[in-house]
Amino acid sequence: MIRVQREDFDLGAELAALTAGNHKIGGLAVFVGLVRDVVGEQALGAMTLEHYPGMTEKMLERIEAEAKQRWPLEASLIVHRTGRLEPGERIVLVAAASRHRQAAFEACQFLIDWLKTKAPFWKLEETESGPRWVEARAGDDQAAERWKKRDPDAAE
Amino acid sequence: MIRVQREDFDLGAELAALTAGNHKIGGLAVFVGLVRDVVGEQALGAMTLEHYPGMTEKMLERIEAEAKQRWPLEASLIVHRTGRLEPGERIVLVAAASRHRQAAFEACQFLIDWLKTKAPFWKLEETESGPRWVEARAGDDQAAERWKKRDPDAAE
Amino acid sequence: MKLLYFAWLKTKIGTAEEELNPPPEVDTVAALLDWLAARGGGHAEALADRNALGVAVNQEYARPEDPVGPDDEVALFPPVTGG
Amino acid sequence: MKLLYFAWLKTKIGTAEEELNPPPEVDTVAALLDWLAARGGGHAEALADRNALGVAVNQEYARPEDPVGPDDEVALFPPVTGG
Repeated sequence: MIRVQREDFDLGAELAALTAGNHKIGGLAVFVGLVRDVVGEQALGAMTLEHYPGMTEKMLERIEAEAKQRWPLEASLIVHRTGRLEPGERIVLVAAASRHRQAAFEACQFLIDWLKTKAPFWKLEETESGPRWVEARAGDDQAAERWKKRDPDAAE
Repeated sequence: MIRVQREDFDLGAELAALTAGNHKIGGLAVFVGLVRDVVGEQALGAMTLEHYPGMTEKMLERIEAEAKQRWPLEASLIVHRTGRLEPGERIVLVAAASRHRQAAFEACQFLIDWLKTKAPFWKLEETESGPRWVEARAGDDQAAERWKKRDPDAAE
Repeated sequence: MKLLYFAWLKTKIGTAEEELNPPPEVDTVAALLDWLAARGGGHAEALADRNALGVAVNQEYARPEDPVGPDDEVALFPPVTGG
Repeated sequence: MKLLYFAWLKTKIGTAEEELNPPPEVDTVAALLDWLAARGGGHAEALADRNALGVAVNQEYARPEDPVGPDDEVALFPPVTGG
């Protein structure tokens, strides 16, 4: 399941709902991204997440479908927030549940790595020296690359 | 922080407490292990987790300390349950929070991999054909091996 | 043709969305970007560096050689930075 | 010396814990396992295959050549299976 929303999410409730009643699940891997109060050398007051409504949902669904094709998942979830977020607030939740932990971990990392390089979100940071659009990180491209080796054309 | 307990844990509350007030955290990686209703070809009614009180806590603390030494963690948590657990119940929670997601993911996997091969817990499964002590999985040894390469003598 | 601009492209061009009617020979993504840049002002500035530019046609990532037509929704944006 | 047995070792030996007094020459883990196995019965059966056996002395993993003494707590157990 995927969701794009302004409001915060209840982590415990989301994960309980994700695994409820499915006793085939042996492992649940989860990643939560949070707003940090420092970027580079500068204090961050807040950030605003812009996105492309319609295309965002389409891409997130495709990323999730791709994960389900690559790993034997029992359940998966992507929740991404938009709008203005302050340090300490949650930005994104990705989760993958499988019979065994290795598949859950790999799928979870795949979901966040691909989301970061494929889902149309943009971060505007409010720093001491004014607002600044975040630039793409080379590290994120590299993290996504490792999943590309298996299937060069998938979900693009 | 580490904890060994019979009772279930509140996942949302545990993770909220872990990251609360620390705005240096950019990524939180979490793993939850659950009781499956099938083992091999057999239906599982329940399992009982036995452990070595005293040594368990000592080993979990050492595994957590080792993770903190290897990765720049802002917070970490291991909660492991003991006693009788039924399918769908949570067995273990490990979590690692860092500035960036890669460190959080690696540390989280390290925590569960090492826990599985070093912490003195034993599972007794109640199957259709009677109670059976779980045997160690070669896959768990292999998973732990990959972390051993970096530092062959650590925490042993 | 419906054009959408995101992040700093929106700021430089001065609008999030506009309806434009390029001539019929503007039938690929590359030709559209050339035509937009030739309008000068904010468009030219926003399109100065096309290496990092992302393009989606009808909400699908598109390459320079991909076709575009009058009924399409075309979005221009910098590299994505979500998650 | 305090002996602790876990999982199926406990079942085979028939107790979770016992106080034993091995002779002074039983001063290593390996010598202790030999001495225990020589007691026969459940001890011999539980110690039949020592390859997979885990040993902790005073709650630290121990190897066959590690020393043991009268005041130690020694635990015997199969490979761990938590998590």
